[in-house]
Amino acid sequence: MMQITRQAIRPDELRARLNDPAAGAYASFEGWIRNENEGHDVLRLEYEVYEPLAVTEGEKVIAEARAKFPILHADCVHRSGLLEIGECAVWVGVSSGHRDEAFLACRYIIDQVKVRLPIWKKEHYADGHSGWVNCERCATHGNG
Amino acid sequence: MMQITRQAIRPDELRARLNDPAAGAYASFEGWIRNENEGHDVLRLEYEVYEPLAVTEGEKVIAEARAKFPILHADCVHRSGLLEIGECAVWVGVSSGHRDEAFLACRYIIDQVKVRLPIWKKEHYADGHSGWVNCERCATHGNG
Amino acid sequence: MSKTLTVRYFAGFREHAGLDRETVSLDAATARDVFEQLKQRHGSPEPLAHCKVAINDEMADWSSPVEDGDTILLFPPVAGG
Amino acid sequence: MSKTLTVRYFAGFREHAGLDRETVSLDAATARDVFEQLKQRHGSPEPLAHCKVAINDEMADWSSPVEDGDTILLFPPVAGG
Repeated sequence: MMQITRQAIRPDELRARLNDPAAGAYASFEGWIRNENEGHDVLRLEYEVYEPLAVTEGEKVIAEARAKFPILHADCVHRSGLLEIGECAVWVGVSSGHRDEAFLACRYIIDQVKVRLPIWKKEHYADGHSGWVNCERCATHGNG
Repeated sequence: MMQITRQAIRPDELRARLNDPAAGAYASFEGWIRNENEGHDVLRLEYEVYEPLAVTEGEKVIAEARAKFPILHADCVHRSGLLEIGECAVWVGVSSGHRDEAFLACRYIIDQVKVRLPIWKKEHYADGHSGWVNCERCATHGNG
Repeated sequence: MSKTLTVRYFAGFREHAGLDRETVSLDAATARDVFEQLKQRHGSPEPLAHCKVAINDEMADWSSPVEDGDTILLFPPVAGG
Repeated sequence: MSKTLTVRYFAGFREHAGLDRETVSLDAATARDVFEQLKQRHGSPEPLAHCKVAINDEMADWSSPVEDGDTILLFPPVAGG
């Protein structure tokens, strides 16, 4: 399931939704707000999300991961709004029988979410400026 | 840091130890007790750990991961004693600037922990039998 | 023949155009035509290859046809995560 | 010349030998010699290639030399995680 939220992401609660007596492996990824990007001191980040399409595109990504890898459960949650340094911007969790597919599906989901969902982030810098972050494939360095 | 514990593993508390304002990525892996292994119905598992060497060997693995990948923090906790279906047997967490190295280091640590630490597991089956699980590299199928 | 379209702008596009939506009358066959004509009007610097488009809340291609009455969503380079 | 060694058994080895440690007097130069001689005594089925050994709480190789007074830890196939 793909969710967009303005509330703090709680990985411990989200993880519990992936429990399954047949699951031997759980892999998760989180994107945290870091204090630096491409040489600029970052104070906070602002996420703009076009929710209707972010959700349907995210659901598509998760369905693709299920089709590619024999996993049991997978979810993704992305924040919108203003985030401070250290906050969790995105969470991906996958449970499966064995660890290969948990890692691969988790990686697939975060990679696709970053380049396909209609989500934008504006960085607010220590020098008072701000700017929209270029897409990962366009920029020289990705975030997270 | 490598830890062996007889208490339930609490990923939310462990994860908080890896916080860092320079961290943009966090990857974690958990091995959960599943109800089946190689066609046998499993009721519970018993982990035997030779703690002095499990800790030093685990610390070595984490140091290797740090040397191979530019990560910020990495920890691993492994249970000992009797575990029920669904419980977390092992947790690995890694924080880093970007996600490539978080995934790679997390995978490296769990792979090495499974084959190098002096840890053994005995499965108790629904049919009343029990047996020590063969090592992952020796068996046809690994767990987790 | 000219079509009446609703165009929505997001993130940098919205700031650049100074509005989040407008109704336009364009002689456009595809999403690409819409992008190029509005790029001229608003002077956005983003190359089309880095952008995305949706039509009536479905992700589309730049070659997707646009029909009279469609809502075209113009997405500047995305950066989730 | 025979050496006095303390040998510790873990998991399946302990169950197989019926004891978790013993003091033995062996004519052994390396960890491999210890493994092979005790394998004969206790009849363990595990091939050496799947097992591990530690000497005085340090991971060792099968070719590591053993000295009088050493504690040899014999590890059957490990299976953490």
